[in-house]
Amino acid sequence: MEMHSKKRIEILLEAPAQKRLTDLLDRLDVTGYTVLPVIGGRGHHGVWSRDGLPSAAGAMVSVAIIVAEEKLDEVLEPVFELVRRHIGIVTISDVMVIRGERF
Amino acid sequence: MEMHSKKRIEILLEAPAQKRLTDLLDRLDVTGYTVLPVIGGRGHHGVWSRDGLPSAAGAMVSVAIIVAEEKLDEVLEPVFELVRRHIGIVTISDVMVIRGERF
Amino acid sequence: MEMHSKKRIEILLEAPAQKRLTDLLDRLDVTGYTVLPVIGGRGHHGVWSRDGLPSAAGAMVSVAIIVAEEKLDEVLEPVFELVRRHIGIVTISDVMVIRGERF
Amino acid sequence: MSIVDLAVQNLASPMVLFFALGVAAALLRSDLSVPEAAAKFLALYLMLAIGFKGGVEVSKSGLDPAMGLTIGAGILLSFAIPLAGYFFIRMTTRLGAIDAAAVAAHYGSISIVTFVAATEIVRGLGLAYEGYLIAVAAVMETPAIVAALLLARRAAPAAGDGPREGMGPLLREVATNGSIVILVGAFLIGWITGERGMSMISPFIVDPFRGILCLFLLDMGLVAGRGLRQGARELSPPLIAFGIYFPLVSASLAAALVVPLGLSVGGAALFITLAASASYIAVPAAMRLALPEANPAIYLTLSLGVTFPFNLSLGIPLYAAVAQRIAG
Amino acid sequence: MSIVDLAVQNLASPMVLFFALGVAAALLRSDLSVPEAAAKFLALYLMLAIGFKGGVEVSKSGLDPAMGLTIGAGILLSFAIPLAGYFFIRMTTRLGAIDAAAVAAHYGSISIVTFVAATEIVRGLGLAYEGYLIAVAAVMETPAIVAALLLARRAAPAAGDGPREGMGPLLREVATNGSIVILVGAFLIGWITGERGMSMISPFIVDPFRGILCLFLLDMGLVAGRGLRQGARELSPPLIAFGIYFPLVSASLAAALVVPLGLSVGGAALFITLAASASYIAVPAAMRLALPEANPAIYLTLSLGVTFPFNLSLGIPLYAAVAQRIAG
Amino acid sequence: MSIVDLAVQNLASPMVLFFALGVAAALLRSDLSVPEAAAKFLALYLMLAIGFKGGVEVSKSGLDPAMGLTIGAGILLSFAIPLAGYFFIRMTTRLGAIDAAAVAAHYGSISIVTFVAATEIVRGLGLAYEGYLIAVAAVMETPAIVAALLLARRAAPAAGDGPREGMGPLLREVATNGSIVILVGAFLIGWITGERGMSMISPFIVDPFRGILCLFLLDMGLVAGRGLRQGARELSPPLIAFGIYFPLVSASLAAALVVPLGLSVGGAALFITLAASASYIAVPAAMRLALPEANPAIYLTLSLGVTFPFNLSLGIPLYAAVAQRIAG
Ligand SMILES: Nc1ncnc2c1ncn2[C@@H]1O[C@H](COP(=O)(O)O)[C@@H](O)[C@H]1O
Ligand SMILES: Nc1ncnc2c1ncn2[C@@H]1O[C@H](COP(=O)(O)O)[C@@H](O)[C@H]1O
Ligand SMILES: Nc1ncnc2c1ncn2[C@@H]1O[C@H](COP(=O)(O)O)[C@@H](O)[C@H]1O
Ligand code: NA
Ligand code: NA
Ligand code: NA
Repeated sequence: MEMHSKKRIEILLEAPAQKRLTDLLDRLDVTGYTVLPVIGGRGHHGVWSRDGLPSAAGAMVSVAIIVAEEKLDEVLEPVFELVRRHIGIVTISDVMVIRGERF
Repeated sequence: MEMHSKKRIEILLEAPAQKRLTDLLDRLDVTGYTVLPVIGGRGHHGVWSRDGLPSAAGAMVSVAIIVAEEKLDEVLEPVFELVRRHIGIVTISDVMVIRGERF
Repeated sequence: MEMHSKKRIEILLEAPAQKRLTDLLDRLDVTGYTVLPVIGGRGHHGVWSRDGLPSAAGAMVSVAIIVAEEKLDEVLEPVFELVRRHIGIVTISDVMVIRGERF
Repeated sequence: MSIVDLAVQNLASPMVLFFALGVAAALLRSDLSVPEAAAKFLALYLMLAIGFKGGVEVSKSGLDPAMGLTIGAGILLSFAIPLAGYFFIRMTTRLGAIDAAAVAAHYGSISIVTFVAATEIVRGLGLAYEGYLIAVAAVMETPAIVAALLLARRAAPAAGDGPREGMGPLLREVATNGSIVILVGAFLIGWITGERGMSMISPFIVDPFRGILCLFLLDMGLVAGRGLRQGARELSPPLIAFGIYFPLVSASLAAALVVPLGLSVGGAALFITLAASASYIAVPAAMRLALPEANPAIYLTLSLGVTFPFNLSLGIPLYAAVAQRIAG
Repeated sequence: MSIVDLAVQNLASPMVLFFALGVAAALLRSDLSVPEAAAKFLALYLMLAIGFKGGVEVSKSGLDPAMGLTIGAGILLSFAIPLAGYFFIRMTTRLGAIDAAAVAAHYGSISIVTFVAATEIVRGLGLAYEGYLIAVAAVMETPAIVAALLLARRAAPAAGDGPREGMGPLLREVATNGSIVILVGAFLIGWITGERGMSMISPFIVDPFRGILCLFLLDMGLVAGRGLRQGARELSPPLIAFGIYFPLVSASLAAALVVPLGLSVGGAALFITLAASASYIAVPAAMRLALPEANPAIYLTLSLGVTFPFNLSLGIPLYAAVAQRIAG
Repeated sequence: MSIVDLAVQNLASPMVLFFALGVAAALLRSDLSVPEAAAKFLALYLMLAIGFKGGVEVSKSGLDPAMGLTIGAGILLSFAIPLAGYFFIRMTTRLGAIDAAAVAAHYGSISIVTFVAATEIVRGLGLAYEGYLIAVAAVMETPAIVAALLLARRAAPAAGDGPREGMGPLLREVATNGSIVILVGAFLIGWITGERGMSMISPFIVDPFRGILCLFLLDMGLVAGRGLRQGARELSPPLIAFGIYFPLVSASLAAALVVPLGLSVGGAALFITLAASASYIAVPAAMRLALPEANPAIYLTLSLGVTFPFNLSLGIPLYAAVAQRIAG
C-alpha cells in the first residue's frame, strides 16, 4: 500500500494544563489530536500516580498529534512555548500514514 | 543486545467496531495485538471524549500490532479495508524488538 | 527547532510485576519513566482484558523510558533480564526530543 | 392531579433538575465530569435494578396472558415506528436515506432511562404498573435496528453492508448487547427469587435508586450538553422539530393499543413512554456497526439532546395524563 | 462534653481511623489503592450530597438576612487569609515569593472534606447549623486564588502570567471548576426541591453518607501518605509548623466574626473550620495554571499531609469547643 | 433445614444466580462488562465491610481465648493444605512441579468472596459466628504461598527465584497486599470503634451489602466465564476433578479441628468454608511474582472457573450441613 511520511508529536503534560494545550491546538492549524491516558511515572519532579487522585492535580496526560513534516516547526514552537512553563516533555517520531492528504 | 527490525501498526478506531477489528486480526496471521485506551480527541468528525459515556458509542480505542516487515502489507490491506468504513486512522512506524522470532 | 535523537524503550509487562520493573528502573541510571495503561490484547499466552478484574493478576501495563542512545544497552540488559522471566515484550524506537540534556 | 400540576411538579423534581444542571455545566464549559467507569457502572446498576424489580412484580402477579400480547405489540411498534419516522424525516428534512434510516432506528427503539424516569412519576402518582413492561422494554430494543437496516438497504443497496458483515452477525451482536443481557437476566433472577430475593437486596436496588438516577441524569445532562455544543449545527430546524413532534406520533400509536391490550393506567403511561422514547445508548453503538456511513453527530444529538430532555420534562407527564384519560 | 472528651471521641471515630489506615498503608508501601475513577466519583458524591443538604436546610429555614452577611465575611476571609499566610511564610521560612503565594492560596481557600467531617462532629454533638454555610464554603474557594496571584505578581512581575493567559480566563476556569459547579448546583436543587426532594433521595445522600466519607478518607490517607513519603524532604520544620499553627490563626480571624454575624454554635464551628481548612483539590489544580513555577510537592504535601490530618484529628474538636464558648 | 433444602434455596438465591448470569453472558460472548475501576472498588468495599463487621463482633464479645487458637489452626491449615494438594495433583494429573505448586498455593489460601457468601448463608440459617474468623481469614492468605514456594524450590531448585528476588521481599509484598491491609485495617477499626462505629456506618456497609455482593458476583461470573472460554483446554479431566474433590479434602481437615477449637455452628461452617475455598485474587498475583514460570491459565481457570462456582453453589450448603452435625 502507498504510504506517506508524517511526524508524530507526543506531549506528556501535567493534567491541569490539558485544556490549555488543546485550546492552543484548536487555534493552530492541525487537523486533529488524540488524548491518551497515563497512569504514573517518575522524573525530575519525583514520582506520581493517578491512583486515588480526586482531581487533575498531580496527574499527567499525553496528547498525540500527527502533522505533515513541513508543518512540524509551526506546531512545535507554540506547543513547546506552552509546555516549557509546565511539567511536561515533548517527543517527536516518524510515522507513515495511508491517507496522507488528511494530515 | 541484538535487535530485530519490525513494523508497528497502530489503529485508532471507533470503539463500537473494536470487536470487528480484533476478530479480523484473529483471522489474519498475526502473533498478537494490544488494545490501548484513548480518552479524547479531535478530528474531521469533531471533538470527542470518553468522559461520562455509558457505552462504547462516541468513544475510540487504539489497537497496536507488531508485525514482521514482510507481513506488513498482508495485514495492512484487510485492516485498512475495515477501517475505511469507520471513523479511524492507521499509522505505521518502525520498532526494534529483541526476540525477533516471536513476531 | 533543534532536536536531539534518543531511544524510547517500551516494556509491555504483566501488571503484578510492574513494581519490580519500576524498582529496577529506580536502581538503574534513567532520568525517568512513564507508566501507560493497556486494556487488553492477545499473544501466545492467549487473550486477556482488564474488564472486571478485581486485582492486577491477568492484566498488563506498559512502561516507556526515554534514554540517550549510549545508555540504551546499559538499561536494556537488566530490563530484558527481568522481562524474560515474565509475560511481556520489549520494543525500542527512535524519538527526537527538544531538551536533549534532560535524558 | 391536573396535567399542568404534573408537569410543574415534574420540572421541579431533583431528577429533571440534575439533568438540567448537567446541561448547564456543559454549556458553561465546566470541567465537571463523571468518570467513564462510574457512568458505565451507574448504567449497569439502573438496568439491573429495573430488571430485577420487574421480575419480582411478575413473580408476585403471576403470568398474565396480556404479557405475551403486550410483548408482541412492543415488537410491532418497534418495527413500525422507524418506518413512520423515516417517512417523516424524508418528507420534512434534507437528510439522506442512510442518515434518515439511522435516526429512525433510534425512535423505534427505547430509552431505558426515560422508562425509569416514567416509573418514578407513575409511582409518584400512586399508580402501579405491570412488571412485565420491563420485558416489553427489552424486546423493543432490537426490531427497530432491523427495520432501519432494511430501509437503508432498499434506499442505498451498497450501504449498511460491509464486505464481511451480514445481518446475522449484527443481530447476534445486538441481541447479546450488555444492556439487554443485564436487563433480561436481572428480570429473570427477580422472577425466580421473587419477594425473598427482593427482601435481600432491596436496600441496594430500591432505596438509593432515585438518588443514583439523579447522578446518572446529571451525567446524561453533561453528555447531552457537550453533544449540543458540538452537534447543534448539524441539526436543521425541521430536524429539531422532528425530535419533538415525532415522539408524540409514536406515543399516539402506542396509545391506540392501550385499551385492546388492557393495560392499567400506570402500565399505559409506561407503554406509551416506551414508544415515545428514543434510544441513545444501545442503538447509537449498533448504528456505528450497521450504518457506519451515517453521521453520529446527527442521531446522537437529536436523540439525547432534543428528544430525551423533551420526554423527561414535558413528555412523560403528558403521556401519564393521556394514560389516565384512556385507561383510567 | 469537654474538649478533651471531644478530641478523644473524634480520634476514635471511623472517619479519622480510616484516614490513618490510608496513611499507614502508604507508608508501608502497600499496594492498597482506590481506583482514580472511584475517587473522583466519591468526591462528586460528597459534594453533591453536602450541597443538596445545605439547600434543603435553606429551603426549610427560609432566606436569612445573615446569609448575605456571612457570604460577604467568607469572601473577605478568603481574600485576607492568604495575605496573612504569605506574611507568615516569608517571615518564618525560606520559601521564595512564588512558592509562598501558592501555599498561601491553599489556606485562604477551603477543604470541603474538612467541612464535611466537621458537620459530622457538629451533628454528633446534637447541634444544628445554618444550611447556607454550604454557599459560604462555595464562595470561599476562589478569592484566595486571586489574592495569591496578586501577591505573586507584585513580588515577581514576570511570574504567574503566561504569554497568553490573563487573570480573566483563569478566573473563569476556576469559577466553572467542577467541584464548585456541583456544590452550587446541588445546593440550588436542594433549595428548589426542599423536603420533597430530600425525601426522594435521602436514602442515597444521607443514609450511606458517613460510610462513603470513610472510604473517601481512606483514599485521602493513601494520597497524603504517598505525598508525605515523596514530599517530606521538601518541608522544612518552620513550614511544617506553619501547617499547624496557621490554621489556628485563620480560625481566630473567623472566630472574631462569629458574634457579629450571629451564627449558631454549630454554624460557628463550621465557619471557623472553613477558615482553618486548606484546599487540596481545587486550589492545587488552579495553582498549576496560575503559578506553574511553584513547586507542587510543597503545597500539596503541606496542605494534605500536614494541615488536613491536623484539622481532622485535633483542629475540628478545638474549633467546636471554641464555638461553644463564644456562640454558646 | 435439610441439606437438600439448603442447597436448593442457595441455588435459587440472587447471589448464585447473578454469578450464573455472568458466566452465561461471557459464554454467549456478550459485551456485558463491569468496568475495571468498579470491580476494584466493589472488592475494596466487600473487604472493608466484612473486616469492619468482624471487628465490631469481636468488640462486642470481648477477646476470646479461642481466637488465638483458631488463628493458629488457620495458619497450620493454610500451610498444610498446599502440601496435600501438591501430592494429589502430582499423583493424579500430568502437571509439572511448578504448575502443581502454584495450583496448590491457591487452595491453601482463601477466597474472601466465598467466605462472604458463606456468612450470608449462615445468617440466613439464623446462626451467629465468631467475629474473629475475619482475622483467621486474613492470616490464612499467606502461609500457603510460602508452602508452595518451598515445594517448587525443592522440586526445581532453579525455579521460583529470580536473580534478585528472595523469599523475603516476596513475603513483604504479599503481606502488604492491599486486600490484606484493608481487611485487617477495617477489622481493627471495627474493633476499636465497636457498636458506636457500626451505628455510624451501617447504612453503608450493612444494608446494601448483599446487593453489592450480587453485583460483584456478576462480575466474577463474567471473569470466570471468560476464563473458562479461554482456559478450558488447559484443564484435563483429572484437574477439573481436583478442583471439585480437593475442597472436600480441605474441608475435612478443617472439620476435624472444629470440636477441639470449640467453634459455634456458624463459626464452624465458616472455618470449614475458609479451608475449602481457593484464592483467586491475592494468590494469582503473588504467583506471577513467585513462580512466573507457572501457567496462569491453569490456576486461574481452576480456582475461579471450577472451585469457586462449586463452593458457591453446592459446597457452602454442604459445609454448613456438616457444621450443624459436628458442632450443633
Ligand atoms: N526519561 C523519561 N522517560 C520516560 N518518561 C519520562 C522521562 N522523564 C520524565 N518522564 C515523564 O515525565 C514526567 C515529568 O518529568 P519531570 O519533569 O522530569 O518530572 C515524569 O513523571 C514521567 O512521567
Ligand atoms: N492529526 C491528528 N493527530 C492525532 N490524532 C488525530 C488526528 N486526526 C484525527 N485524529 C484522531 O482520530 C479521531 C478521528 O479522526 P477524524 O476521522 O478526522 O474525526 C480524532 O477524534 C482524533 O482522536
Ligand atoms: N505481535 C504483537 N503485537 C502487539 N502486541 C502483542 C503482540 N504479541 C503480543 N503482544 C502483547 O503482549 C501480550 C503478551 O504476549 P504473549 O507473551 O505472546 O502472550 C499480549 O497479550 C499482547 O497484549
Ligand atoms: Na421508541
Ligand atoms: Na481556609
Ligand atoms: Na483454602
